[in-house]
Formats: sequence, structure tokens, C-alpha cells
Amino acid sequence: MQKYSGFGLFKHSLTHHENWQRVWRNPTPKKKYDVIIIGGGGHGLATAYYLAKEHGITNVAVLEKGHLGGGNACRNTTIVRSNYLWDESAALYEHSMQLWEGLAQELNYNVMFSQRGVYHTCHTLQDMRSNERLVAANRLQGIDNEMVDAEQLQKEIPSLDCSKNARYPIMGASVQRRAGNARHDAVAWGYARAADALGVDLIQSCEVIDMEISDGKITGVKTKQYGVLKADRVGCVVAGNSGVLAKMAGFELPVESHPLQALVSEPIKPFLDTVVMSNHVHGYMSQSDKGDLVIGAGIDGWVGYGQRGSYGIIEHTIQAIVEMFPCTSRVRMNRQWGGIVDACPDASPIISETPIKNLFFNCGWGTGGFKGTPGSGNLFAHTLADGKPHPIAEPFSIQRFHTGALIDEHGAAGVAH
Amino acid sequence: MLRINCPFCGIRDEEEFDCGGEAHVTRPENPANLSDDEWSHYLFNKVNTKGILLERWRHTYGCRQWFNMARHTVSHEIIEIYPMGSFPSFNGMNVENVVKEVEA
Amino acid sequence: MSDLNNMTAAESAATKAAVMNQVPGPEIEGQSPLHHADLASLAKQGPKTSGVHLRELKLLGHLTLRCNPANADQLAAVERVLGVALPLQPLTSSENGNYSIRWMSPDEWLILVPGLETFDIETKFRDEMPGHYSLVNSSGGSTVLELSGENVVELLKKATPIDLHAKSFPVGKVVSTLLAKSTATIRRTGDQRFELVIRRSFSDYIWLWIQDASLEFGLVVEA
Amino acid sequence: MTQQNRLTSGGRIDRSTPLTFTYNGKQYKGFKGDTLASAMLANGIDVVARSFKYSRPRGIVACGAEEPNAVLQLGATEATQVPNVRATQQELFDGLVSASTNGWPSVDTDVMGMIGKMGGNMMPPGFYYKTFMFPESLWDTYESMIRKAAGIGRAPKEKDPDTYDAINQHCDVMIVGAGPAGLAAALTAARGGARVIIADEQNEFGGSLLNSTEQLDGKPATEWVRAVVEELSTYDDVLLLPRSTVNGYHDHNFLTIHERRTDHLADIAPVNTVRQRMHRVRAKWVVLATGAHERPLVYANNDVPGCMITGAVSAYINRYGVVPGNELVVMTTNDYGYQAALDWADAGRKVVAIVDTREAAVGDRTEAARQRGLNIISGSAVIEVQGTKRVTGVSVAGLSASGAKVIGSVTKLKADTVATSGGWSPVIHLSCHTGSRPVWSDSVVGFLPGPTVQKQLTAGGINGQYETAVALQEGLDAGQKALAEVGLAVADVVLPEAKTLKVAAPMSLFHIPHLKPTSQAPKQFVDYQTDVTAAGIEIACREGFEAIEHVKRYTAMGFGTDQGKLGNINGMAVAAKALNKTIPETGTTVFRPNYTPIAFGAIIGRNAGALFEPERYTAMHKWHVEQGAMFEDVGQWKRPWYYPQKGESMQQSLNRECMAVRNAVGILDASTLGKIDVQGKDAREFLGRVYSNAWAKLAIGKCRYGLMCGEDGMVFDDGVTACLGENHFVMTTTTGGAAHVYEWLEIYHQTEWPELEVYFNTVTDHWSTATITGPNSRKLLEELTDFDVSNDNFRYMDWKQITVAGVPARVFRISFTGELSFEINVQANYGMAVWEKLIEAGAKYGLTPYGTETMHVLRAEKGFIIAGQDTDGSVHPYDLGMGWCVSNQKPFSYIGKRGMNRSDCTRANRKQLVGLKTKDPKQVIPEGSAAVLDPNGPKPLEIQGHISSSYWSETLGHSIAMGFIKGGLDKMGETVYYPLGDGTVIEAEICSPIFFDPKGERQNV
Repeated sequence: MQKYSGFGLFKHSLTHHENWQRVWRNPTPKKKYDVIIIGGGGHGLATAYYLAKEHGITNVAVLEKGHLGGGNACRNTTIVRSNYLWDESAALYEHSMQLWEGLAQELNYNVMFSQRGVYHTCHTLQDMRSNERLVAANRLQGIDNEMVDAEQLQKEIPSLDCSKNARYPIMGASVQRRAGNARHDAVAWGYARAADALGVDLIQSCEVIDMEISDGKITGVKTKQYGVLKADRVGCVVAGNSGVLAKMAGFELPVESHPLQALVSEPIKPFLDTVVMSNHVHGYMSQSDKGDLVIGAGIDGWVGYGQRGSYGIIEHTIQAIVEMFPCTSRVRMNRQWGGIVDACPDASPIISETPIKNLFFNCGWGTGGFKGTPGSGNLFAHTLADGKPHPIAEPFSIQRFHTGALIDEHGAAGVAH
Repeated sequence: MLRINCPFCGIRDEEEFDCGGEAHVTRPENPANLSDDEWSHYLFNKVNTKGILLERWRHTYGCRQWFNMARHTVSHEIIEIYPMGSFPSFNGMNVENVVKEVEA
Repeated sequence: MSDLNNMTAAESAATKAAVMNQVPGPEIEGQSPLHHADLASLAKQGPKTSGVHLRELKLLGHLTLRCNPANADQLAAVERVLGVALPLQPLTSSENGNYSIRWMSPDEWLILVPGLETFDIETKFRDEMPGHYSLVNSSGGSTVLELSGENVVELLKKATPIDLHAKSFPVGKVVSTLLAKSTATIRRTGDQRFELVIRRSFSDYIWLWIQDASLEFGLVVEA
Repeated sequence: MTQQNRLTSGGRIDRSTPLTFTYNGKQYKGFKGDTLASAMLANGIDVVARSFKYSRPRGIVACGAEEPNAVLQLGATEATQVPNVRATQQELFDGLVSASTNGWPSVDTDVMGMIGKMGGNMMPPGFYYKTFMFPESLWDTYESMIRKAAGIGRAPKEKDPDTYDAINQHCDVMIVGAGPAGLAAALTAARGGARVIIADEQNEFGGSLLNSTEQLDGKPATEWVRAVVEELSTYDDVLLLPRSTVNGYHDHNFLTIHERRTDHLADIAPVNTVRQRMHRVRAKWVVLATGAHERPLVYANNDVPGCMITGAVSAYINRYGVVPGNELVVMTTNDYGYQAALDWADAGRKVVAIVDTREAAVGDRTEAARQRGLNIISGSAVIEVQGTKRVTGVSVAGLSASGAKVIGSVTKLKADTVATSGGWSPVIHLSCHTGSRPVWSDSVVGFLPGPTVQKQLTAGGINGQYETAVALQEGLDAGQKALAEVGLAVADVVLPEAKTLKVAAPMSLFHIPHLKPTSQAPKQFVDYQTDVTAAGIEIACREGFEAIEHVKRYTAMGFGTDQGKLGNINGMAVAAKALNKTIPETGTTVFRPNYTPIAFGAIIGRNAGALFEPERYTAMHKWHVEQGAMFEDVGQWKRPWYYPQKGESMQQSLNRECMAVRNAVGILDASTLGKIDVQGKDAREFLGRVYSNAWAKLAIGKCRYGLMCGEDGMVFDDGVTACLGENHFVMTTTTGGAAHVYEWLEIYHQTEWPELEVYFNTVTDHWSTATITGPNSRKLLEELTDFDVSNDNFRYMDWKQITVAGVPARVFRISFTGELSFEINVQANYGMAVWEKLIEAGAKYGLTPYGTETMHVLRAEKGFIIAGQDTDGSVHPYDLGMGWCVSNQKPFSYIGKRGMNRSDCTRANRKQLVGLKTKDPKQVIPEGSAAVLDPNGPKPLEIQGHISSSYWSETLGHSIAMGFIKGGLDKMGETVYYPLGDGTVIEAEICSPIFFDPKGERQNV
């Protein structure tokens, strides 16, 4: 793999950048793979990378019906944090967080992971209680998270309205300082490039239209463009389309696909140097390195695969933002878009075996999948390599919905992320 | 934004309604007889159809009545609205399959 | 399970619900939801002409009737009590003197009567009405705002998604809908006149909203 | 300062009304009718920005929404600052203050420009992905540098002084764009009697007709425009919206129009008017008559100020009376480009040459140019521009037939302005918003609207029809079609006579070759605002970013505030060339809302500040405020939290309030509790199905507490329900849960058990509830009622209909404090009257108003839970130690029964609610604290549970807490530890949650 560096840039500038290598090959698929991963988003590509890197399984194909990282990977608001409430989730997201730290160097691709802190503002006593509970739990889980009072918060985030005359005055906030955000495209591309370098076949414009299943065991997948591709194990990591793939395999998931919208302002000079989210007034915002205010909207209440949501959601979201940051009233919204999020009833993902032998699903990340990308890929790779879940992934089996051992993060997750 | 034709109040904005999720999921007569798996299937599993999905909606800020809707989850077109306790007819389409899909 | 519908008024009266006269003697003054806004003195001070006029029709009797529109005996009973039939057609209203009935849902109507008559009418209903129904006094929970004037439609268009064009919203039509971030049951009583039934706890918000949204037209408060 | 580029006559500006404006601190003059851009050009201002990445000087390129460079900061005061205003769209007003947004020390002399020149080669697309990685520790430093360079304009530092609003519209036909097509459609629909809305982003209707000297019916086209507008404004059902951009086209023909009502008057809106208004439109049918945007050509140094598009040059001359230069070179691939040269010549300035990339094209416009003796150079192109802050000359060379290669020698021409036309791109943005994928047309050389599920029609330029006569006809047809679709008769409309000019076929050319390969040629810009060059796109393709979405994301093409209106198609063409594909093969281009950027304020309208969200008040709210109560937000309600007296700390207030209740009597406004009236023969059965406990035997006149669970068996609400009559109950819910519980009852009734005869009605707002509680409460009540309220006549958990303070009331003898209590419910209209009487009469009994916080302390002393605080959706009644509130005798499998019997819900060692007594009685465990068995164990420590409620109990003289502990109910007396953030560890003993009066004697007296 061609090494990237500032010196490299200089060197290539002398030859007018005519000699850069391809970031990944464009292979035609083999007939048979050890592992086929359906879905070339961040999670799928990370899975492929860790399969090759940590388990030495390189006869792997990633099948992507469109282009790599073209789904939620490039539509999310790039927030990374690990301050989840329940031990199971905390372990999962902290595992991911530790992979984020140093990811740029590991992939030799700058994913611009920026640990600028993520704040959850509290506007009611109930908010304060749940955040204090969160902070206390995280402390014991070994995850950094702390409370700051309104006065301190005002000092740390001058543009945030911490005054008493707000409709729901901010009483305080919890902040995870190791949290922050990253460059979403770079994460997908960085994993793709690294996986490709380890021999993984990344097959774009390759749509899976059926699954080859005989006596309860999967042997391969049928694709629109290349016919049947055989595999010993198949991992499905298709987020919003998980329900569709599950139907191909003949089962249902406790998952619904909903539109989730986001929007950005025009680029403005530095305004907000951290990430602020409010579960109570329902909005969250950060500012990109380009200067856009990146704002996450809420989820629509109905199933939607159209990558479009309702305008009302945009209105409510911006109301919340202007309530929290009054000085954004004259700032202008540039663009909005939508993704399809697959959400579980308990707002926790599924990393699991399925009723079909050798077929595994990684889905249900809901509104919070981006932060989970490295951990998700790392654990799912383990599952695909061993044929059984990694201990951290075990609680996230589909079985939990039968036994009732849900991992209900609604309380802590509140609105998106 | 969806524009929904309430069977009683006529076409109104989506903001006046709530989506109650998948339709035709009836509460089991005697839950006690169900295994944990069967019960969780009733509680949690979703058809989550990409295509025509049958849903329950409620005109929350109007007449507060529940009704069913057949809606395409990609184009967001509303194909039919029909009363609780009945199945859609949508003109010419093969209802059986859709309903089977729903009950599967 | 519909034997209740075959019961006579007497039979159902035997199991009738708790009814009480909730209105005290005249020595105790009632406070409508907008009492604190003191509209009376605003009416004296404010401008006399403007695009929007506001009046609170306060302390009326609000009775919510839920019954079976297919039950002829019930419909007949309603007419005996109020001297006017229930508007069965969705989104319509009917009137008889100071009695007005608004369609709320296929089995629900809002009946407005003079405050002091509320209990008598409730009692009459309990005596007359057969079968399965419910009647609830909600007089304390809501109030009526009358909005009128040449800009009243423009004003309402800012608050409600409903089409208020005369073609689709003729006089007499009733809709329950959103009003800004609250709700209201809106009835058109004239080309440029509407009655809004709003909830008590939201009334101050709606009052603030109307003042703000009518700035460009001017607001006259009527006592 | 003279307006050296202003013509003495012509255009639609009002020379009798001069206006003064400021740009970068310097004063200039313009006229009414100018845009900021036309005024700047009139004054010969060349450099309006420095580019984002390379800090190159940039000038005005276009004259409308597609302008990529002239993006300025507006505002005379701090509070009225507006970032990123497009000068081509901002009407000039007197006193307008504007500034460029980049460049230090100034936009004219910018040191970054040097760095751009030198470092430019180090910044290929995606360079930041390839560097700033070593050493890892320095990334924060690198990033803060990158972030300092971010952004174009800046946000104000003060609160917005303006107001905004939204208005809901309904119409038969929504027409987008008031050019010839749109006006013809509107006229037709209006005459047919339809309800019509027509919106255009410009300050006046007319579209392309405003920018040309074209004639209709032998008169200036604008005469026809005026006549049409006059007629349209006579129809009641036609709404004309100039200065209004249709920025979003959503599902089901819902559109949003952003109307700028005062931005053309001043910085700040006149008093009592809104600055901007959002029209939320529901249209039966939509006619898109949005026209087309001209494409510039991509050639070396094509970003030097003075490089423009031909249509803009014509517009500035014909509409604004401004000639943006002296010596013009036109480069075009089509006939329309010639118009700029003709207009330029008419304006009396020098046309150096018309460089046509085609061999001998013959159309009416080309012939007109020939007859005028203009210098036409065919089969050639401008391959490079000279100059830095203004064009000084161009290099022209012959092209191969395909336009792929430069052939023949290079001639240099002197010029200060280069106008190019690569053809026109239909404005398909809105149709894309609805999810419809555009379709490439080789004949149009552009994308056309794709198939759609919307009730949508298109007319004119958006269909690639650029001749006025055709546009008019398509508009009329669309109008008639819309009339038919909404059930109206055909309208009688005669279109004006328009001269149709013969047009030679355009050449499909986007990227002008250079003598050097693209990678080595001077920069050839594709997307000005994001500094994306043809070379950059080639690099992206070479590196394997082949899907057009990849190319756009890797290079940032189209991610500017103009969303690539000028650049996207050219970029796709460059990529296609690099990949040896056709443009449609490289993919398509999708646009998302907004068409042009919109102030947040306009999107939220009136829902800001005091109107952001309703505050719900009880009938006694005014009294609480007068008493100086502190308020707690519970849902939308404002509830008194506590009533501080002078000099009291919160804790002191709570102690005083608590002791008053325990020793005398307190009063609480409990009106916000949800109340649902339940009537019908099956009411009792229904209660039995939705509550976990039994209701069969609750007698008239009695009250009972109930727990409500979801199907999963988890508790979500609780409250007391009273039996008012055989078929009549009133249910109370938590304040926050009221709406949900009501919906819960309705959905089960309507969808699962319609056969049950029961009706539900919300009566929360109807009743005011004053709770008096404490040993003296009976004495107080006795004073205000004739009814015998003695313990024998009015038992605990009874309710009575009596008169209190002269007001008919329902009084419930239930207690949430453990004290003798009466909840007095009266019709809310009389709530204040009764409250005031109670306060008055209560004085001598030490009546003390108390708030929610004291209520919480008192109930915790009794171990009563608060749903939502002591439950979190993961606990069932047994977890709460409330098995007594579950009846398994009930024949019907009530909601929650099956759920709480799933294997994980019945396993041992679940987290259970217990009381916790701290070893040090003075220590109050912070709520939320997590319990461990061994605080010194290795991390992560196993969490045993958390504290859900914790208070100082003045009554007991020690702290009390309720919380969850794994298997807690079997661990009474055992010790757990709560490690705090400051390192201290609180030791506590597991005990019963009932700390006070365990036998419950006090409430029974």
C-alpha cells in the first residue's frame, strides 16, 4: 500500500500528482470466498479489514450494490462517543472508542477523528438525574464522563444560551471529553483502502438479490450482476436494508427502517468548537472543519426507504437549535438530506447469529451507527471468523428479544445519538 | 410531508397524525399459551416492507380515530386508506399477497 | 355486548354516572382561562379598529357527548333535550338559540350551552338518553375565543394547516386541528368570523401567540 | 466615486433614485433597481472574494442564484449581520453595508494568495486525508489551524432583532418561476378559475425577458409582462409572490416558499413587519417553469476576475445598464453566446472576438453578428486567460473537430472581459428534491427532469426549450393541463407573437483543452467556490474514485453554497472524459433542498423565544408567581417547585415545607395530574385489562391505586382511580404521562377491544386540584364545608361530593405524603376561588404552600415511587417490590402479564427497588450514583444498581434514598458502596424503602 504522508504529497506535487496509485482495485469477483460481506458501508468495510488484519482471513468479498460508503456512512453527522448507560453498551462503544483513537495511523488515512468533546445539556431535573446516573455508571465502567454546571458550561461554550430566560433553562450538562467527531467519508475510504491492500475484494455495483440456502445453511448469495457467489460464511451489514435481506433469508427482524434527516448551514467562521446535544429540546449540532454547522434532525415515525423525511422534522430541529444558539437565527441553512436507519425496540444494535447457519447479521444501529463503526467491524469480524459472537457482542444477540434481556438505551440515548 | 386523507376529516397534514406502525398485528387471544419466542415475535418483529406496507395511523389532532393505510415506503405514495378491522382492496392489486406478506 | 343499547333511559339511568352541579352561587365569581389577561380593561384601552378582533366567550357550559350515531333512540333523545339534532355529517355543526353542537369525531360532539344551564341539561340527558353513551362536563377545561376582522383568515393561516378558503371552509364548518403548537376546534361563524375552542392550560400561550401574530394587522380586544 | 461602467440610458434601474452603499469600508453609488452585484460592476469593482483553498482573486461571474464568487457579509450593525449573501441576489438599498469575507490584510492584497500560489500544488483533492497524521499528538494543532481557516461569512454575536413567520397555503396550481413559461401558465390557470400561486426569486416577474431586448407582439417583452401581472393581480384566488424562492419540493406536492419581505428595504425590518416569511404550500398540481442556468466553459485561469458567463453579460447590460468591461471576448459552443457580443456592441463597447468552438455554425444570431461585422473565430477556443486581478488578455487556438485537442498556433488577444457559454443546464433542482432521478438528454446537452410520482408539470427552459415562443406555448399547455386535472374548463388565452430565431446545433463541449496536459496546465476551474479544478477531478478518477458521488465527495465539488449550479455538469463531463465514459454513465446529479440557502429564523418562523414552546398553566398559576415560587418544568407544565422565603436556601425552604406538612398542614397545586373520565358498562373490565391489579370489586365512592405496564411487563405509569358510579370512573395519571395514557386507552379500545362499551375523555384541564395534607388538614376542611369529614364518615381511600368554600367539589381522601390528606377537585373556573379561601382559612393552622420537590421528599419518606423517576422502562412491578399491586387471579390476561413472565423477567438477581440508609446519616447520596460491592475492586466495577431518589429528610433527621440493587429484596441489612466523582465513597445499608410511619397510621387518623 502506497504510504501517505506530507512528504509524499510534496514528492507527488513535483510530478503534478500524476502518479498516485488507486486507493483500491476494481476486481471481478471470484466464484467462491471464505467470507462474503453484504454491504460496503463503514461497518462492512471495517469488518472486512479486521477479518483480514486480525484473523488472517483474506479470501473475502464485500458486495456493495452502489458505491462504497454511499449510504448512511456518508449521510450521518459523524458523532463519536462511548458514554452509554448500560454495562453492555458501554463496553461495546468504549471498545469502538479505543479503536478510533489511533485509527488514522493504523489505516494510514486521516479520518480526522477530533476529540473535541460531546456535551449532553440538561434542561429538567429528570435530565439532570439521568445524566448524573450516566456519569456515575461510566465512571465505574472506566469511561470518561463528567457533569458541568450551567455557569461552567457557558464558559466552555460561549455561543450556547445558558441563561435563565430560555424556555427550558439549561441546568447543566454531562460531557465526555474524549468524544467528538470524525470525517465520515474518510472512515469508509480508509477501511476500504486498507482492506483492499490486505487482499479483500471490494465489488461495487453488485446487488444481492437472493440467498443460497439449503437445509437451514447458507452457501452463497445470488447477485444481479455476477450470478451466484459461494461463501462459507456470510455477514450482512446493510443498515436500512436489513429487513429486505432478512426477508430473502426467510426471517424477520425486530427492526424497522425509518428516515433520519440531517442538515448543514452555509460555512461560517468558527462558531462552535465542540458537539452539543440536547435530548430535551431535541437537537444537536457541531461545526465541521469546513465551517458548516452540522445539525442532526429527529427520526420520522413511519417506515421509509426513500431517503426523504418530513419537513416538519426540519422545522422542529432548527427551532431547537435557535433556542439553544440564538445567534444562529440569521445564519442560513444550505442543504438537508436523509438516510435510512434501522432501529431496534431497545435502541441497541444486533450483532448476532441468525436462524440460518453461517449467516450473521450486524444491524439495528439506529441513529448511532457511525460511532460504532470500528467496534462493530472488529467484533463482527470476530463473529464471522469464529462462527460465534465475541463476548462483548454476546448480549447483542437476537435472542435478547425472546428472553426479555433488552439493553434499553432510550433513556440515555433520547433523540438521535 | 405526507398529506393523509382521514376517512372522516378529509386530507390533512401529516403533523396532525401519528403512525402506529405495522397493521394487522392482533394481540394473541391467550398470551399465556405462547412461548417466549412466539410472544417476542408478536411484540417486536416487523415486516418492515420495502414497497407497499400496511400501517395503522391515527388522526391524533383531529377526530382521534385510528385507521389503516397502504403506503409505498419508497415513493411514500398512499395507495389506500381503509377502516380498522378490514383489509385493503387496492384497485386490482393482489391483496392476498400483501396481506400474506403482512401476516408472514 | 351491546345490550346497553337496548336499555331504556330508565334502566340506564339506574346505573347512571355521577353528575354534579359544578357551578357555585353568584357570590363566587368564576375565572375563565384568560382571566389573568384582564381582557376587559384591554378592551377599554386598546385601539378600536384594526385587522383582527378578539373576544373571549367565557364561562360557557361545555358538554362532551359520546354516543352511537346509529342509535336512533339516542339521536331522538338529543333532539328532545336540545331541540336540535346532532350534526352527523363530519365537520359540521348545528345550532338552536344559545345551544350549539360541534362534530368532534364519529362518536363525539361538543355541546356549548349557557354556563348556568349546564347542570339542567346534563340532568335532562341523564333522564332522557338511553343506551351506551358518555356525557362529560368540560366547562372548566376550555374556553371559546371569537376571532374576526378583515385579516382574521390571514392570521389563522399562520397557525393552522387547514384550508380556510370559503370554498373548502364555509360558514358552519367545524374542524379540530393544530393551532400553532396547541390545538383548537375551529368553527366558522361568518365570512370573517371564527370561534375557537381552546384548552385552558394552553390559553395563555395562544393569547401570546395571537398578540404576536396580529402585530402586522393590529388587534382589537372586545369585552 | 463615478460609476464608470454605467450606461447613460437603458435598463430597468431608476437613475433618478441614487443609492449609497458601502463595500469593504468604502462608499459607492448605485441606483434603485440595482442588485449589489450590478452596482459593484458599475463601479468597476473587480475582486469580490478570495478563493477558499488557493486564495485566488475572484470576481462576479453570473447574475443570479448560480453566482459562486460574490458571496459577501452583509449588515451595518452586529445584530443584523448576515453571512454569505450572494451579491447577485441582494437588491441594493440606501445605506447597505457589505464586506468581502476572506483575504488578509485585504481582499485585494492577500498574503494567503502567496501561500496559495506556492502551496497550491501541495493541495490536491483529499490532501488532508493523506497528511496531518504524524506525529499523532500534533493532530489537534493541525486541526485547530485548519479550523481557523474555515468558513466564508460569520454569524452575528447578538440576538436577531427581526421576526419571521410561516403561513399555510393551499392552491390548485403552484407555478414556480415567472418567466415567459410561468407567466403563460399562471395566466391560463387564473383565467380558468383555478386557485393559483406563482412565485419567483427575483424582485420582479419576467424572468429571462427582463434581461433581453426581445420583442413580443412587436413591443418590448416587458410590456407583455406588465399586462399579464396586472391581470393576474385582479384575481382574488391568485397569489403573486416576487422575491420568493421555492426552496423545497417535498412529498405529496408540499412546497416551501421563502419570501424575503424586507431585505430589499434595510438591514432590519420596519416595525411590526416580519423580515421573511415561509409559505407552506399544499398544491394539487405543480408547474415547474424554473428555466435554465448557463454553463461556463472550463479553461485555463478561467477564474480571473473578468471571466463571466454570456447570459450574465447581457443581463447586466440590458437590465441594469452596466457594461462590466471595455474589451470583450466571447467563447461559445452555441448560438446563444453570440447575444452577449451583440448586446456589448450595442452598448458601444469593443467586441474583440467571438470565439466559436464550432466550425461554421449558421443561425440567426450568428448571422446577426456577421452582419454587424463582429470578428468571429470559428473552430477555436480561448485556451488560457492572462491576468490576475483582472483579465488582461486571452490565448486563442484552433480546436480539433471533437474539441479534444488544441491544433494550430496560438494567437493572443488583448481583452479585459471573457464571456463564455457552454450551453444551458435546465434548473431541475426542485424535481430532484422529490426523489426523482434526472435523465440526460444529448440533444439538450443537459439533464432533464426524470419520472416522478408527483402531480408535476414542466414548461420552458427546464425542458431544454430556450426559445421564448416555445416557452410560452409550453406554459399555456401546462396551464390547460392543470385546469383539466383539477376539474376546471379550458381557458381562453391567446399568446403574444414572438419571433422564433433559427438556432444552429450546439457543440457538446465542456472542458477546453490546453497545450499542456490538464495536470500541468494552469488551473482550469470547474467549481469556483470549492476551488475544484479539472486536474483535481482527473486525480480523483485516477485514484479510483469513479462513481460521480465519490468524485464529488473526494473533491468537494458541488458542496459550496451554490451547490454546484455552475460546476456540476462540467465536473461530470471532466470525470466522464477521464474515465472514458459518457456523462450519463458516470451517474447523475441529484440536488437536495434548499434551492438557495435560507435563514434559520425564516424556517422556524414565530416558534422562537417566548413562543418556542407553550407553557401550560393551572388556574392558580398567577398566585404561585405572586408568591415568588420557583418553577419546575414537567412536560410543558410549569409547576411550583418550592416557595423560597426571603434569605432561604432551597434546602431551608424544603425543610420548612416538609415540617409544615408533617406537623401542621401544607397545600399543593396538583391540578397538572392527568385525569381521564371513563364511562360505560365495560369501564371496570377495561381498567382490569390496562392495570396490573384487580378492579372487579372497587365500590362506588372508593378509590384505588393502580400500576400500568406495557406489553413487555415494564411499568410506565401509575395513579389513583376512583369509582364515581357503576359505569363511571375517573382515572388519574402522572403529569407527564397523561397524553400517553389517554392514547394508550384509545388505541386498545379502538384497535383491540372495540366490543367493550366504554368511552374515555380527558378532563385534566377541567378540574383544579388543591391537595391539603397534614395533621391539621381535617380542621381546615371542616371550616370550609358543612359536610361531616370525620374519620368515621369520610374514610381513607373514599371520595365524596361535597361543597368546599361554597364551591361544589369532589374530594378524594388519598395521600401521597402519608399524612391525613384531602384532594379537593373543583371545576377549574373556580379553582382560584377555593384556593384563596383555603389559604385564608389555613393561616391559623400553619397552612404552608409546598411544591413538587417537597412532595417528592415526603413521598420518598413513605417509599412511594414516582413513575419515570423510580422506573426507567426496564422494571416490572415485582422489581419495584409491588407484587401486591399485581393480580394473577384476573381471568383476562391484562397488558403486561405475559411480558413480565418472560425468562429474563423472572430470573433471580434482577435489579430491585430498595431503601438505602447511609452510614453517616448526614450524607445524602447523589441521585444517579451507582452501587458496587467492593469500591476497591478492579475496573470496570460491576454495577449493582443506581440511586433513583435521594433526599435529606428533615422529618427523620437523616438522609433517605431509594434505589435499585441486584437481588436487593433479599439483601436487607447488607452494605453497598457508592463511589463518587470526587473520590469519596458513601457506604449505605440496604433497607425497606418505607422510612416513615411504616404502618401507615398517620393517613388513617
